[in-house]
Amino acid sequence: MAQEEKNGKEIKHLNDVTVMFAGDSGDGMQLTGTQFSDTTAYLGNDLSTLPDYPSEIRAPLGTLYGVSGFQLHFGSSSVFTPGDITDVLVAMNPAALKVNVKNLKQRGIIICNSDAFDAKNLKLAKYDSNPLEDDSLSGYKVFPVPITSLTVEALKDCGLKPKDVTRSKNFFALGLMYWLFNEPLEPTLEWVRKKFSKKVEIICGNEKALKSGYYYGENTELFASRYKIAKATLPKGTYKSISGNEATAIGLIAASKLSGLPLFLGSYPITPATDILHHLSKYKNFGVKTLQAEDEIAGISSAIGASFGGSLAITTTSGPGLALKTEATGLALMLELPLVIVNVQRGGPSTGLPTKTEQSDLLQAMYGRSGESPVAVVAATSPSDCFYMAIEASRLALKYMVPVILLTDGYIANGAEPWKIPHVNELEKIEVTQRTNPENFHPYDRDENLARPWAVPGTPGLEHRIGGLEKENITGAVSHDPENHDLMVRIRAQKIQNMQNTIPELVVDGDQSGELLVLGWGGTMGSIIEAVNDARKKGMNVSRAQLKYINPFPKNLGEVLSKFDKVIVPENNMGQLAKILRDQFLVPVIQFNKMRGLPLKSFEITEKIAEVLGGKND
Amino acid sequence: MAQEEKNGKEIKHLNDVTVMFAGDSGDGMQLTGTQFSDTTAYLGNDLSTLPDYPSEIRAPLGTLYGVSGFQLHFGSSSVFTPGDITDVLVAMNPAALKVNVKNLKQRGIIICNSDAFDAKNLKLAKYDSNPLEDDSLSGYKVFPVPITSLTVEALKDCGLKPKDVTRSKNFFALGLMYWLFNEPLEPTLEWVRKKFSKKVEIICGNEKALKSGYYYGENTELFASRYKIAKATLPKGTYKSISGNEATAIGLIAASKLSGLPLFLGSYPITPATDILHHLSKYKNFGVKTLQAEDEIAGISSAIGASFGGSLAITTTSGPGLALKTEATGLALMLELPLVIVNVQRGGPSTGLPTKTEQSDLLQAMYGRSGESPVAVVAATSPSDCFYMAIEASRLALKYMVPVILLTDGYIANGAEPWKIPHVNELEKIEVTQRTNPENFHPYDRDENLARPWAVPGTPGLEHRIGGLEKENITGAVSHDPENHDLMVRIRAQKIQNMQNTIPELVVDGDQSGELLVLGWGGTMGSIIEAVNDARKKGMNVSRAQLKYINPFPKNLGEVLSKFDKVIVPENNMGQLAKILRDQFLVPVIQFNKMRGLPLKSFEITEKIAEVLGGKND
Amino acid sequence: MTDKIDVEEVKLTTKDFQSNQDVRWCPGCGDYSVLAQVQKVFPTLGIRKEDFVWIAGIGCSSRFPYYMDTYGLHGIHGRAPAIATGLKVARPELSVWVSTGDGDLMSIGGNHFIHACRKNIDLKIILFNNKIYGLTKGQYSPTSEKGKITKSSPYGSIDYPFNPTTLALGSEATFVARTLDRDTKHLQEMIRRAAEHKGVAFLEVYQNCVIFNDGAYSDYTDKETKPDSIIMLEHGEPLIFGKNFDKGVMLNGFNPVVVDLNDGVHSVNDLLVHDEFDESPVRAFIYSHMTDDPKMPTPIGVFRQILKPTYDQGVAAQIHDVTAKKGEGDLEALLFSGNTWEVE
Amino acid sequence: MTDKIDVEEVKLTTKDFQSNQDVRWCPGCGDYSVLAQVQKVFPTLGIRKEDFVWIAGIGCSSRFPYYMDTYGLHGIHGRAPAIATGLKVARPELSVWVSTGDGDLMSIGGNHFIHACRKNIDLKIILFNNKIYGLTKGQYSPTSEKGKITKSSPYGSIDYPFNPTTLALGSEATFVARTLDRDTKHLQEMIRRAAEHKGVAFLEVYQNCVIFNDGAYSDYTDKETKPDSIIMLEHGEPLIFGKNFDKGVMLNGFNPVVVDLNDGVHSVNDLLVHDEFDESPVRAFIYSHMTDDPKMPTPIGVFRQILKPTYDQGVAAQIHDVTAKKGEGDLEALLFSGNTWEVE
Ligand SMILES: Cc1ncc(C[n+]2csc(CCOP(=O)(O)OP(=O)(O)O)c2C)c(N)n1
Ligand SMILES: Cc1ncc(C[n+]2csc(CCOP(=O)(O)OP(=O)(O)O)c2C)c(N)n1
Ligand code: SF4
Ligand code: SF4
Ligand SMILES: [Mg+2]
Ligand SMILES: [Mg+2]
Repeated sequence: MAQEEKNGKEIKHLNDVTVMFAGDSGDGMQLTGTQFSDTTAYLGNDLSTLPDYPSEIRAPLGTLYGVSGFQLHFGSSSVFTPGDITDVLVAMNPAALKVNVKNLKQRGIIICNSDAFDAKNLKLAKYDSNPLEDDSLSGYKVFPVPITSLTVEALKDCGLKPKDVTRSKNFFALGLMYWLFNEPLEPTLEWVRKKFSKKVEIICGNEKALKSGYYYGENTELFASRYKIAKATLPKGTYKSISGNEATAIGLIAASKLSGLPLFLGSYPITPATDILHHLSKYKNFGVKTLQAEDEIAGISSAIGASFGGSLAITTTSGPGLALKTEATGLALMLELPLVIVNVQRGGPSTGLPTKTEQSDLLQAMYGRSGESPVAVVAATSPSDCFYMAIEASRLALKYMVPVILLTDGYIANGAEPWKIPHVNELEKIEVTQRTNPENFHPYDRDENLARPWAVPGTPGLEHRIGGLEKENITGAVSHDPENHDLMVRIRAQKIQNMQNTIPELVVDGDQSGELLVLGWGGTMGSIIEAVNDARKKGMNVSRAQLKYINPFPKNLGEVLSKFDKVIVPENNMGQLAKILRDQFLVPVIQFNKMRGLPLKSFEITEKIAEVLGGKND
Repeated sequence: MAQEEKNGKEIKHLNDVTVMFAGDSGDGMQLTGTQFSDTTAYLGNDLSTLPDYPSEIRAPLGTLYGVSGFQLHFGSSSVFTPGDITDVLVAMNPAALKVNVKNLKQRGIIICNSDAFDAKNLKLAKYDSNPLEDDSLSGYKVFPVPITSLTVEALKDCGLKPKDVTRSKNFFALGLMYWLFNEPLEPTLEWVRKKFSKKVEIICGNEKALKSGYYYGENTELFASRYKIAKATLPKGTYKSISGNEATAIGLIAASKLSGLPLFLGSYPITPATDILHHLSKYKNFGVKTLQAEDEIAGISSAIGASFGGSLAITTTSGPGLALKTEATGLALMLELPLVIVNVQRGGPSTGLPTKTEQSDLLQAMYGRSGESPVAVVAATSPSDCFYMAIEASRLALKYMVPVILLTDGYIANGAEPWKIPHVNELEKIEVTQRTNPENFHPYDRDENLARPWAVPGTPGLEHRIGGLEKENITGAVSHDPENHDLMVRIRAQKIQNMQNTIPELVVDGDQSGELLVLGWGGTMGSIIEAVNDARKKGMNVSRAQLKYINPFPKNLGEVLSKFDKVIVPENNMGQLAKILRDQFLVPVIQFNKMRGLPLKSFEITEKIAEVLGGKND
Repeated sequence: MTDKIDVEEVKLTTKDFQSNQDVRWCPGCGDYSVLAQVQKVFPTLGIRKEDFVWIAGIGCSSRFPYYMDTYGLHGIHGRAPAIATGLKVARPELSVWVSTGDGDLMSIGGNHFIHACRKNIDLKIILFNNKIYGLTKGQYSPTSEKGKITKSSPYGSIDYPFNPTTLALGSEATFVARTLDRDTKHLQEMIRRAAEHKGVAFLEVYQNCVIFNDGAYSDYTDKETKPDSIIMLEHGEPLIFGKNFDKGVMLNGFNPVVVDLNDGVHSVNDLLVHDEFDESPVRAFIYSHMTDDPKMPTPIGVFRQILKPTYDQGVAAQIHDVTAKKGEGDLEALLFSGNTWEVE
Repeated sequence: MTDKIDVEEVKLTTKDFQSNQDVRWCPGCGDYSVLAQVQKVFPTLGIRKEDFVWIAGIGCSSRFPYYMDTYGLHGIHGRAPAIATGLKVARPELSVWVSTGDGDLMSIGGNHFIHACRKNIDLKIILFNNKIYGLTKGQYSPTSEKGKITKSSPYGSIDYPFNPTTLALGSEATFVARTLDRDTKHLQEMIRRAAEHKGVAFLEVYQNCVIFNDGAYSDYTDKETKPDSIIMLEHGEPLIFGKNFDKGVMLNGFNPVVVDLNDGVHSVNDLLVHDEFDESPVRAFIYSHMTDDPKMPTPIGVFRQILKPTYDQGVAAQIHDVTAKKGEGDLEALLFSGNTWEVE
């Protein structure tokens, strides 16, 4: 931590910082957090974010369950998680303080809106006495700021309604944070001007609030030091900040363009997947057809209809919705039609924790259908990876004429990270042939991958019938023949297995063999990388790999597993991948499981690594 | 095979025989088979049956896909399967012959209705020439009988319409079979008289047809020998022939009586589970409420409502229906309410082979839900075992306040076997306490099994709310607390695991340790017993066990597995139990899998045993 | 409802129906009013507290059971009518209520809804129609007007909306009514009427979602516009409305038309007279379509109430009859029934 | 339907629509007639063979697609309208047909049905209503009469039935018609009318299941009873029926009543005159309820046909409009849109 001076204030240089903005659901914390992230990213830091909001829309003011938070981790080297513990907590009211102080590091900074610490709010937050006045926060650096009154004072000439004035207090807090971290106001001001171009009072209010916050930091004696985080050394290129759901949506559009097929989405809203529907419905000029269906079953059924019709057909959902789609998924696999099912996992079972994350649905995706019904299962590892895996899921579905389930999760779907944007010409085309030649056409004929031909209605001479009853191989006639059924069950399984020939092998980070491999899948990648990096810093020798292809697994997985004495499998569930690994490879993997609705904490994984390595933690 | 003489005809004594009755869907083959079984059972033979009919209701006459069959295996010692290959084939038309001759043993008997072997029917059956006239059947003993004309002749005075006359030809065939196997006509005649008590012509017709068939055997020179199968040495008691679906229905009624709870069934018709609904809807005077719901989701949802209301609540279905019930099953497990889900497995995936059997849904039952959602899974091993497992499923659901999935399959559901009827006082009572004391009541309180209290609406002072959102342990308040969620996920899993304390240990038949164990589950028991018995006869040393409890497994399963060098797991699927065994015990089990929509063939399992034992087959 | 009510025992107050949970709807949400009115009416119904049950699906409105100190079950999206059906059939003596939203009941739950209506299951279904998906943060619903701009329809929705009362009538519901969250007296009256109906009672509440669809019903609730926008249905009364009670609804063939009572041509005698108990559903169907017609006022009140045996009664009666005929089921006899034989 | 039809090309015959599969319904099943009439009408519609698609659920009637030599998809139980919706929205130029049963469409598929009607998706839905579950061997269905004795209701069913046309009207279907399997000419006419309707076309076929519900419609099809039991709706014609054309249907308020044309009191001028194109759905709703009324004849024919933009057109139009305004989507531009920054 280097130091320097600016305006008489000491400037400390930090490697990385985790900030939590917290307040009532109506306090605009998500917006504040997003603005801070954007500016930070713009400055060249790497970062990772985690919005965390209640399942109520506007929970009553001041309550503990009504607290909405936005966590942000940024730094000068690669950042992989939104941070295990926070360095700086911005708390707009007592409830926000109470809920989030648990996760603040010792000697961490608390900036709070002292105006909100009145008797009523303290009671709602179940504080017996005012924490700003008793010594319960003595382990932290506390900066009480009368944010509400300062904002009211600053905005008095903007002509805003009183309600809108107090609503602007989040911008005061944001301004103060910009000052604290030495960041410019301009990107946010520009955004405000564009967004509210027709509402001068709002522009005035936001600008004044932001600047007051900034100058408050500059001018008061409260803060002895400011912080600066050097630019990260990211690869050259054009970047933007992207959330997983947005990346999925854009990835699907890209797949549509790359394959030359029109995109059809049949979906029913469900947290945390709905944003994909929102995003896709904006892109009508890409020919995207979005159908908000009456339920999940209609969502997938309509996608099956569209797939029969020759579209790149998609359905998006989350756990309980995937459960409703199981019967129709079975139909799609029997019809051997391409279909992409995006499942944004959330805390289960049942309605569970709808706004929280969990790697809840791997087993459902693998096995949750009647009969022998293998489908391809792939997973994205980070917000921007959703873009690539959406393309990849589409490619596999189209090439093998099968349903593919893409698993993301609430954390990577809502979280954001800087993304080095690829150029279209860097993306691989998706080759698709729709059959037009009537000669020798058989609906369940097989190509070298065992895929059947895709002959879409409207094509002369290829009229044929498909359906959910068992089909005779090649001809596609309804068949109850015992041997044919046995054959078809095996063909459908083999088709999925054949994908091993086109999917990439698993890449191990670190030594290619040794004592310990940490093997994760999907959205835990960030936590695992940080944990492994940390363990290495502490002198432990540990390798790492992250699975993105689960059905089938990469070809070399068995070999990789055989090269390590021990394998830890950290999962945000009870050990679903572990089950599949044991089944397929008979290896006694070591499970690490947490079901807290939150990303795994790196330090806990590091501890586990140390434990397994026999306390080699120094 | 001993011999004796009667009426100048030689009588051969056989140990066991497999007969197949086959004809058009409208030929009454199911009835004929059932009558023959009943009489055979009545004579004291052990037996096992397998109806096999097309998924069309009345497929066009004479077609290959329209053939309806009824297979019956009976003998003087224990009979466990409907027979791998048939000894006697009764074929009412060329299609029936063509479809079933494949499965007839060399030198087996064919009795066929020669009247039906006309040009039209031969063409429909895709015969180029008449098999009764060419030498294609020279490997069999063929007895062509002009059944239609003989029936018409015999019935001319009964006053039946011509259509009804020819319809009676199945009774001619039945009579002939009675003669051939030395069985009395009386039981069938009695049944006819009771069933058609008000229709004298029909009684006349059936009686004449039956007797003519019998006397035809007696009087013609066609048959040189008759057969007799000695009584089986079954345990003393009162018996009846029972199918799996009937046994399930009666078992559920028994569970209702044994627990003192009213029975509620919410169901939607689906093959091959519908008969359970049919049976239960007959027993209104047992207070059984059956709701034919609008769909499977409403079926299970209504059962959840009834369970909340204090009933023993049931839903019944088959594969695609189970798929539709997954979301609501997750709700039931989150609500921690008792619920029995009976799934009669059929050939999948999707609509698949709706009238055929398969062990298709084990993985779906285990894992087919969103989130971490363990439920209990049990399976019945034979038609009569459905009775006991229906009681057992109810007992577990009520004791642990969880959903329990009972897996049967199309084969044991439709097949029948003699059942030694238990007396009510031999059945264990099911203890149930519904909470009435308001003191210290907490909806998610835990008893020693971790079950929560069942407090039903209408009980004063216990008003409370339950729901699908995660609940705080003990209090049941909605909770998004991370640690509580982790705890609850583990509690729900532990509750299922705790059942190990009350379920029976796995019993191994044969040596308790050794080179080879054949381990099956559910409805393959009969095939496996026959296979193992056969292997032993051939000098192989092999042990055998059949799982009825799959989640959780019996406590001693791990130990049992460790006692054998090799384990063969025969399944009527791609290896679903094998997956779970490998996952839980890391043992490299040897799979034996067939997906033909039919019960496994014992001889194939025997061959597998021999192969694994290194050709010790003598 | 219990057959015998011990009136002494039932002395309940609003407080008895308030659960210990904080109510978590947005400040200003119309749901608060429904909750308050239910809590006012319930103590007066002569039903034991423990005999009330609320069943819900998923949505803001479906959180209702948590706030009522009765038995309650917060189920899964759309399935509340099916869960409630099972409970009611199993326990016909309970008073079973469903709280649901326009997404929950009209979108994913449509099938269970129409079947509950068809079967005339004695449920009280309260639809909180805010014409939007609240809990999932603002997508259009099957009751949203065509062209609605929401997060999932940024260029305007293409769907035509359902009219919930029309669908209820198409499904043969025996009680169909509509009320407004803001008209607390009327809301109370409709809750009472629903409670008292024996059979499926469908009550649509026009409910304002302040966050995602604020003002959807302001025409019907604002003092200024209300008199000309709605018409209050009163049994036996002619259909009159307007600020000065000078407009009426008359039938032209089977089409309703608005007439001016001051035009010198039309008088009160020309007007349609409301009959809640009309056996024919056509009248109610006409009212229902007035809602969709911008030229007509929107009817509020009881569209129709007819009586026919309920499904749950039917099930119980059949069990009673069969038992009377066959005698109570004897398990031992059942086990040993049919074709049995002895093995010695 | 394709925009441009090259009439030269389209010279189709019945045979062109017969697939190579044996038809596997029971001998005598009413389904045969529907198949035959469809195969007669299809060649005459001016639509290319390859542009027809049949989508079905599960049931005897749902096996229909296998027997038509067009594109076809035999889906899962109840979901045909949803599958068809996706296909039609993706490919509005196709002529998309749904064959379905009373269990498939009215029971498990109820929700998709009412939503397809509501959205006015340009599908042709042919309901084979045999008032029974055929394929699962004879359970009562949602259209079976109350008290029906079947395998799942040995003491008589307790459910009240749906009237499919009522439900369709409650869901705002734009074309609602009914016909009889046995009246082949009328059946052909109705198939043609459904084909020609732009929007959701709901055609109920009274279909006889010879095995499990034989004679369900014999009153309507037997020469003797037919004239007094049904009334053929003809646009612009008064509602007359009876063996001697001596009975008519008159409106009393909004309730239909039967009058005797020979009673000296009533004449043809008193009768309701059919108007297929009446904008108001009330008329059709009245017809629909005549079905349920034992005193009234059962209407056969087109109850209603109105035109409003279809959903699939709407989707296409919106894409067209947005594209016209914004220009065709450019992936490269999309990727690089929003707040971007450079890392050097
Ligand atoms: C199976 C399933 N699908 C989707 C959802 C997501 N979801 C929850 S509530 C809701 C709709 C809410 O709208 P509405 O029923 O109108 O209730 P409101 O919130 O407006 O009161 C949706 C789509 C879910 N919880 N479960
Ligand atoms: C999910 C699911 N549930 C149930 C079934 C069983 N099933 C098949 S067809 C059918 C009903 C058939 O009745 P209907 O739709 O009236 O057709 P019909 O056979 O009478 O023409 C049922 C319940 C199924 N195939 N799938
Ligand atoms: S989002 Fe709307 S409906 Fe939901 S609680 Fe808030 S105001 Fe009420
Ligand atoms: S069962 Fe009935 S509906 Fe089905 S094919 Fe046979 S006659 Fe037709
Ligand atoms: Mg709503
Ligand atoms: Mg039917």
